[in-house]
Amino acid sequence: AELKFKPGEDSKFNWASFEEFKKGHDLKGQTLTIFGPWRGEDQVLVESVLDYFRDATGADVKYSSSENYEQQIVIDTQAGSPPDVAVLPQPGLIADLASKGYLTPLGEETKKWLLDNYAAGQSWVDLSTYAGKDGKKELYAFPYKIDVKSLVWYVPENFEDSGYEVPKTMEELKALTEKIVADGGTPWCIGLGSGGATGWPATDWVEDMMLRTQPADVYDKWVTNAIPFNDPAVVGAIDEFGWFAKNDKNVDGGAAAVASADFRDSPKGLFASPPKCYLHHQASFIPSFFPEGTVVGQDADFFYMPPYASKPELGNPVLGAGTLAMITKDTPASRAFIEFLETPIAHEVWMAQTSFLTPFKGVNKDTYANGPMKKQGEILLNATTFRFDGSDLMPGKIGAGAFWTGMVDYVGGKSATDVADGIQKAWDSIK
Amino acid sequence: MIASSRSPLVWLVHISVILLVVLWTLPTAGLLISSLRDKDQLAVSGWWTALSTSTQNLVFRAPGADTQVEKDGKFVIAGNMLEGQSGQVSAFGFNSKDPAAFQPGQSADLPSGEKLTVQADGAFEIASDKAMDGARGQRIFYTAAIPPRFTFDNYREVMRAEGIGASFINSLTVAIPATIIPILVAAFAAYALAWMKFPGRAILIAVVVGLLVVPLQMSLIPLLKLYNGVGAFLGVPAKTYVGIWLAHMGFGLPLAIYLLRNYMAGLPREIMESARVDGASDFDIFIKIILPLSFPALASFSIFQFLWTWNDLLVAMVFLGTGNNELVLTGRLVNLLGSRGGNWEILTASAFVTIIVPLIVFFTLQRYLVRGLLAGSVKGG
Amino acid sequence: MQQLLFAIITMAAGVLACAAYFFSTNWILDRLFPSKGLTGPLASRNLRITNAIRPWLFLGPALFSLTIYLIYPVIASVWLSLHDRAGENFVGLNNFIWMFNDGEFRQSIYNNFLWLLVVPAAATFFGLIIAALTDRIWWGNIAKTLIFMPMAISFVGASVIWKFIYDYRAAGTEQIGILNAIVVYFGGTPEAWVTLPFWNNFFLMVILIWIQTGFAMVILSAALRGIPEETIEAAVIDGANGFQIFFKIMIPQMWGTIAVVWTTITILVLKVFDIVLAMTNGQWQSQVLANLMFDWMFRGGGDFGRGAAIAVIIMVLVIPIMIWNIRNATKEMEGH
Amino acid sequence: MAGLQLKNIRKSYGAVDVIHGIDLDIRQGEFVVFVGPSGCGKSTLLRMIAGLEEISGGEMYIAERLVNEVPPSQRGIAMVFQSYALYPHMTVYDNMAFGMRIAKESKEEIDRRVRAAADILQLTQYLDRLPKALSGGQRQRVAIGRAICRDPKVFLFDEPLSNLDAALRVATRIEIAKLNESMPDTTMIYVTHDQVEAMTLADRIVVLSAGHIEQVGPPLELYERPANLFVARFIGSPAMNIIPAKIVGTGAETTVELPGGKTDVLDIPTAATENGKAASFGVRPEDLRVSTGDTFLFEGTVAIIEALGEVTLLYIEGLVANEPIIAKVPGILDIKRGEKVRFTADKAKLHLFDANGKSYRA
Amino acid sequence: MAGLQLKNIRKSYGAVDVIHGIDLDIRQGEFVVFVGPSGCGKSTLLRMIAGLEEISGGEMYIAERLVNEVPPSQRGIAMVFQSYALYPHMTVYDNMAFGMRIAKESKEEIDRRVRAAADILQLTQYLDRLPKALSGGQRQRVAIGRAICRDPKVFLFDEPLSNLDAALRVATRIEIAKLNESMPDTTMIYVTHDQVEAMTLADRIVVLSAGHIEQVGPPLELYERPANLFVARFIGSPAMNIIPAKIVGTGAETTVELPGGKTDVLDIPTAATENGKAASFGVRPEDLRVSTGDTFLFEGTVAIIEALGEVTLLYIEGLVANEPIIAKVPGILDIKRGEKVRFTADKAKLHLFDANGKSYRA
Ligand SMILES: Nc1ncnc2c1ncn2[C@@H]1O[C@H](COP(=O)(O)OP(=O)(O)OP(=O)(O)O)[C@@H](O)[C@H]1O
Ligand SMILES: Nc1ncnc2c1ncn2[C@@H]1O[C@H](COP(=O)(O)OP(=O)(O)OP(=O)(O)O)[C@@H](O)[C@H]1O
Ligand SMILES: [Mg+2]
Ligand SMILES: [Mg+2]
Repeated sequence: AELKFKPGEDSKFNWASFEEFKKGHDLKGQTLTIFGPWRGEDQVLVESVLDYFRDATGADVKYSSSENYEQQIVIDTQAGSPPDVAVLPQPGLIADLASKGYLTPLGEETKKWLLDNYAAGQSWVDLSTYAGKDGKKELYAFPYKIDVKSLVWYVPENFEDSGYEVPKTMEELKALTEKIVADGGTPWCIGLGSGGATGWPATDWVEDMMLRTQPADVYDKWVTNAIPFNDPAVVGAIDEFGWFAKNDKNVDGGAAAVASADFRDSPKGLFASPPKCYLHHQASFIPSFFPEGTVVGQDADFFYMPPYASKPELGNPVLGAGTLAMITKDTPASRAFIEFLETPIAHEVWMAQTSFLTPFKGVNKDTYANGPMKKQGEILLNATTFRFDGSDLMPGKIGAGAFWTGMVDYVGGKSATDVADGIQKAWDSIK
Repeated sequence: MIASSRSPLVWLVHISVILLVVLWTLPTAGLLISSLRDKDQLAVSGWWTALSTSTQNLVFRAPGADTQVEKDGKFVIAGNMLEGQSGQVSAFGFNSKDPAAFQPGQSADLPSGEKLTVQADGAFEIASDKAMDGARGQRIFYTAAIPPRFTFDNYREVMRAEGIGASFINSLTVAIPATIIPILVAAFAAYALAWMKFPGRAILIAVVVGLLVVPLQMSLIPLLKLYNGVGAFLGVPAKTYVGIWLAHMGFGLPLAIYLLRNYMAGLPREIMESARVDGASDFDIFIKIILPLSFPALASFSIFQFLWTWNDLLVAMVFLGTGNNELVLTGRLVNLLGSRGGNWEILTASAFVTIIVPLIVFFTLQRYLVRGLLAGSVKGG
Repeated sequence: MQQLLFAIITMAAGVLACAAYFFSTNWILDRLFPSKGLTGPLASRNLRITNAIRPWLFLGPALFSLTIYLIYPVIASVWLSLHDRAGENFVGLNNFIWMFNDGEFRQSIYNNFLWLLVVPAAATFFGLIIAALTDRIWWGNIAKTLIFMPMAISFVGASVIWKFIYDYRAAGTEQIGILNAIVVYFGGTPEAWVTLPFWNNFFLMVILIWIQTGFAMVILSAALRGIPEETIEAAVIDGANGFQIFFKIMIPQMWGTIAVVWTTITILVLKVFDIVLAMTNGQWQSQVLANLMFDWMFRGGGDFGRGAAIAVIIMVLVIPIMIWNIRNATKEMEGH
Repeated sequence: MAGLQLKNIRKSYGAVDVIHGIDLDIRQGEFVVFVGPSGCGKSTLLRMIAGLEEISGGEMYIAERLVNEVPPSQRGIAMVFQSYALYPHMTVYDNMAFGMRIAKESKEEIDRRVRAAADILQLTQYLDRLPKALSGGQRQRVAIGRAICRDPKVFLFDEPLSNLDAALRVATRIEIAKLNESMPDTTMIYVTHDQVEAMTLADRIVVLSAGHIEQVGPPLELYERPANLFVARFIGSPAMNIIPAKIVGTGAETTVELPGGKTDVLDIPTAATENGKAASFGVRPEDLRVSTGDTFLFEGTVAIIEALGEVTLLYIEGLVANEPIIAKVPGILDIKRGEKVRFTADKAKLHLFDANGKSYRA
Repeated sequence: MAGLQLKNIRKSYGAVDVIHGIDLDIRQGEFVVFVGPSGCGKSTLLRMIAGLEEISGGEMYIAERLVNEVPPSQRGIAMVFQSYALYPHMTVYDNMAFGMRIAKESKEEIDRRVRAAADILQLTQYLDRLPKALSGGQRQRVAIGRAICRDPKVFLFDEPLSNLDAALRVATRIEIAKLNESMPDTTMIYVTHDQVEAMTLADRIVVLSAGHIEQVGPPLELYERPANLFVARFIGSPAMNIIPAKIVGTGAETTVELPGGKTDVLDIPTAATENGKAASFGVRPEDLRVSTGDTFLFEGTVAIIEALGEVTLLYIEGLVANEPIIAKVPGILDIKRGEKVRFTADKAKLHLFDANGKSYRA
């Protein structure tokens, strides 16, 4: 296929890395099957990156995705016909695959590369290290394509019209919330609805609050259940979220609407006339659900979900998520693909288009397609603490089950303690 | 049959059917209308409002300063907010707090000093004495009566998806044999279970009923393992069309056998006997008597089997694969949706694209649900 | 073009191979044990042999694929249900013990019973009514096609539709869900329908009823048309009105088919999970067994032991229906 | 008056015309029998009267009311179908009780009437059976029982006795006759192929042929004075012998010449204009007597002798090619095959038809 | 020899015994007619011969071969079903051709035979129709056509003519007789309710009653010498008059006393032991003659007169309560209702049965 950016043409790309990779790999006649979560627009984008791999190696790359990719990968690995490379957004699921022995360790070299080249390298290595079938901990995954979750979206002009300022601390954010209410407006749009996954946006809130009220190691203990889910620290974080979401005045539609409003629809309230809300907490991907023609940076903008001024020791924690590539069938081609991901060009090509953030320090930040992306990239790079989405780290039954359900129950009226107790009970049952 | 039918009851029937049809089509109508709407409208107004002129609060961003023209010493940015569409502006404003502050024709003083005038037909003019600056254009809030507006963009997008034609053929290649083969196999089995004598017949019928309940998901992993094993043994790919036909057959068989047996058991015994006396073997009877007389049952089951295989995604993904050469239509369409779902405009449009073939099948096969197929065959009862 | 050709060839080959099986085995059987034209003990012996073999020839492919595609997985499920999450270590009945202590499981059983009570009855009822009403009106086929449509809409489509029906917006704002729009129009306050515990079960059931009515309608239409016209004429002469004919003449004669439809939908209800998955994923106390099984099977790597244990329970639930069907079949076979 | 009027009734199935315009007046309480060859439209006509078949043309009145558009249930009829049309899912009892239950009769009344009908039809021991466990004749009896249990204005019977044995047939026929007598206001229309039934039951017989009426009249009239060749041949069994003849003398009596040259004189007046025309000379087998004397109608060779017990049938050849003349003579005769026999007959029982088949007896 | 042997054949449906052990030998080429009241098991027996009904007990041989387990298709039979059993989805032509197509006859042969059969049965113009567009009689003819198209060893007919009109019935009956003659090796078994059919067609008649054989014999024998009361009553229409009597004199001739005291002498020898026993005195309606003289069998009052044209039926009351004696006298008599009439009959035609119904005529 036609390469998106002609090699050598635009000097902001690191073409040298491409040429070097090209020299080192010849996979003509081989096939590489990749199974990933990207569909729709994302699929077009990932194909554009894969074109470079094809071009460099001559391999036949087959990318496929599925709506039920979780189910699909379980079936395929279990039945013995996995793809060569799988890309998944859920460390919990990866851990499970690793523990069943379906993954190939990436080896020390890759580990070293991550430590050296990724910002906050250790946390990425930790994220990608799992216990194998034999119980030995090894690096099994390669993080590629990151989303920043600690973002609050707003419409600058609406702020201007009302004279609001972007808050710098959590205290300010709360004050702003109250001020908007006092002005007769509704500060937040929150929607947890997501069909079968309803509830997950709330987990991001709770995780962000965890990172802003507790040290990172508490967070780590929390996601591994080293401290119980109903620990006061966790309950506190849930209630922090509750402060925003469980107050009818604070959210568009009142608290009752939170659970059923679709997360894809709820940001649209920012752009209504008159605005239905002024603030929306969501990850970096959300602009694809803004009304058509919305230009980020002009019609909408974001700010970093601020930390408490009262807890300066916690610094600027960043919550994120992302996809991790792993080898499910050990072939030269799959090895080569992981190596390909280590080249700057594999990141830059996607960066130069849309919705791609990377902690790779070796890329040229100027290849980010626009200001807002660059700004997000910087948030990522400036993070004093980076933590992966906790619910994705928890076992599937919790992180993609009890936690979601619990959050729905919570906004539905249950107390934080009850909810946390319930989730802990579920966690106990799968131990 | 019955000669006169001009009774109030007939009207009652018509009215009830209309009512039921309306009830049943209402959701689908919603889907259809939604698929013809602009994607942003979907989330903000009910689909039924799309049919009538509606009053909407809208925001328009005027072009930036670089489009200003100097006219009589004034700098003017002008244009039309409705962008060629029809509509009637009833109020406008520039502040999000008060989006309907002005009447059309009035001019409003913007905080930055410019004058904003909006006409009822959507024409606006921002005039300033001095040159304007800033790349960001002015937001204009307006309230307008907008007549129904539909677009085929969603369909265009769906139809333009790469490889959709190939997927269409793939789907047919899966669905047609996966409909015919199980029917053939099930019909033979149903005949045996309905009209042939052999030990264990009742048990087999019960087993068939019992197997109706086996959840598909349970079977996927053991079967795929088996496929991989057989594929490796024979040195062929594990995921083939034959494989998926057989899979669809396996999953569809219990219902097929169950439905067909029930129907065949109800055919008049004398006809079969008569054929037997005429020298026909079981095979002849099946082919020449049972099959033609079972057409209504065969047709109704084919409709369903076709539909399931056509709309199936899971089995196809598992047993056929997800590559470009094998991807079925449903798979192709699902891939159009973003990673996080939610492209409802695509969903709605693709729902209608996929529905067409099953509806054609339904319409063609419905003709075989004939009345009086057995009329004149036997007397008695 | 080439692909089309390939497709046509594969399709024809597949179908012909299947047909060839039946013709050839039958032909071989007749060749191996001829009885036509023969007399004496040899003929009777051959006859007995062919009579004993032929049913199995007819049933062969069906039994073969049922065994591979369904029976084998059933056995595998039972085996898995006695093992741990990776399917490796034997755990006895632990999975079942866990299950019965699990609140969510009990909730699912309860909900499933609600579903079993309502959906098959309602879908069969509507299917029957529609089949009967549309049977003799000139635009009946059009009406049926419209009512059949939900069946043909892919599942994703259906969930979008119903999302737009049950959608909830805060009171005072414009409702985009038609149900709430109607409620508001008549002066009520909008509700987040799918989040109302207990009642949300019914809102989900409506979706399945909406879909499955088409199934019931098609099958029952075929049965309806199989009723001997004369019996209806006789009832007309006997002075029966439309309702009496329907309830006393038609329904009893279709009873077998009604039972089949009802059984089929009942079993489908036991298996249904897509609706729940897409609409609520079992939240707000709307969990059902199949979705619970799906959850345990595949979410986050899956726990095959527990998933299979739930599947086993689903299969056990069908046993009463099996027994009932055996009885029906034996009863009706007395006539043959 | 609750009679039945048919005015130019027509019926076609698509392009096939089945009934070609029938005019018929049936008085209230009359017993009318439809006869005619298989496929001539008897069942169709009956079904039109019942309202089961749409009327393609013409008008039908029941009790002075135009019923073309009236549904069957409101015509006040009961019908026995040629193909029984029993309700397969109901027992014999329920089959018979159904109509009364619909009419909301009391339980006791239903029971009484069902048992009475079952008794008449010798069905009592089968009341609990389903139709599929009955023999053909038993099914037919249930169908009859179903009709006679009810109390309609008009009874329609379509070959109700065809599957019954002789004894039962006679018994049932008598029951139907009694029924008819006991309900003088009830009109009965009856289709049969059995001459005896037609003759014994009918007040009037309607002879149909290919969708139109050939003759309507009381049984004996039809038998004695058939209006045309068709009726002459149709009524009576074996059928009337028809011999092609030529009119050679006209007047108060007519002289005809039979094939072979023998002339006979019939006491039928004909106009002189008929002289020389071809005609058909008819005589019923049972009216033929073996003549030992010199006066005879014709003579022929006995080809076949069928001894039926009470009577003997003689098949006579030699007069009309390929169509033997049949004589039905009482008892068992000592006539042998191949013998030449002379026959004579009562003058009043001879028939003569013109070339179009119309009878010369006005 | 391709005959048919039935040895103690039994049939039961669950608890209901329908056939109670039938022994019957049918020679190859014989034409056997089964008669018997409705529901006596004729169809069942026929269906067992065809192999459609399992044999609950006993043995059946066709052409010396035990066929209990042989499927219908291999018994070499053709059958006309009482309920037609046409293939609803095939045209008349295809219905008739079906059997031959199965037997892989050549196209021309099939066409020839179908057309020949259609011709005989007057179905030619309906060959392209589906059964549902046929009249009852036409359907029945198709069913017959289907059987005669084929070339079986044994023909089974279950009331094949019951829906046909008299003329067609006679014609078809004659065709069947011809068929029988033209195929001297083919055995035919025929169920009918029509006495005439039974009498004219049968080489032997089998009279069945409630699942067993009452008498087997050539038609005239059955008519003239019924073995028992059942056969006596069953054969002949109207049925034989049975008058309860008492034997008052025995010897070479028997004297009986009728109700009312009149005694008659019959030329039937009885043993002296029979003296004083109750017996049944029988005489056929057609054997009764109106007596004008003093010698008469009995006298009674005319209750009903049925004039059927060729004959007249007199219903006589006064002798047996509630059961009129019927006399069938030729022609039309000038006897009126209520008149007292005396009857006489040929001595040789009188019958006498003992208390168990057995005939005294050996
Ligand atoms: N399935 C059945 N179960 C019980 N009894 C049955 C069944 N089928 C038939 N019978 C009974 O068996 C007896 C014989 O039936 P069959 O059909 O042989 O009579 P048939 O002599 O042919 O009478 P017909 O002249 O009325 O046709 C009847 O009394 C009938 O009620
Ligand atoms: N649906 C139809 N389409 C065309 N012709 C038909 C249809 N139904 C009946 N006929 C024809 O109409 C004619 C009259 O049929 P009908 O049943 O009234 O005859 P019938 O007098 O009752 O004969 P039978 O004594 O044999 O029962 C027949 O010739 C038949 O073939
Ligand atoms: Mg008829
Ligand atoms: Mg019978």
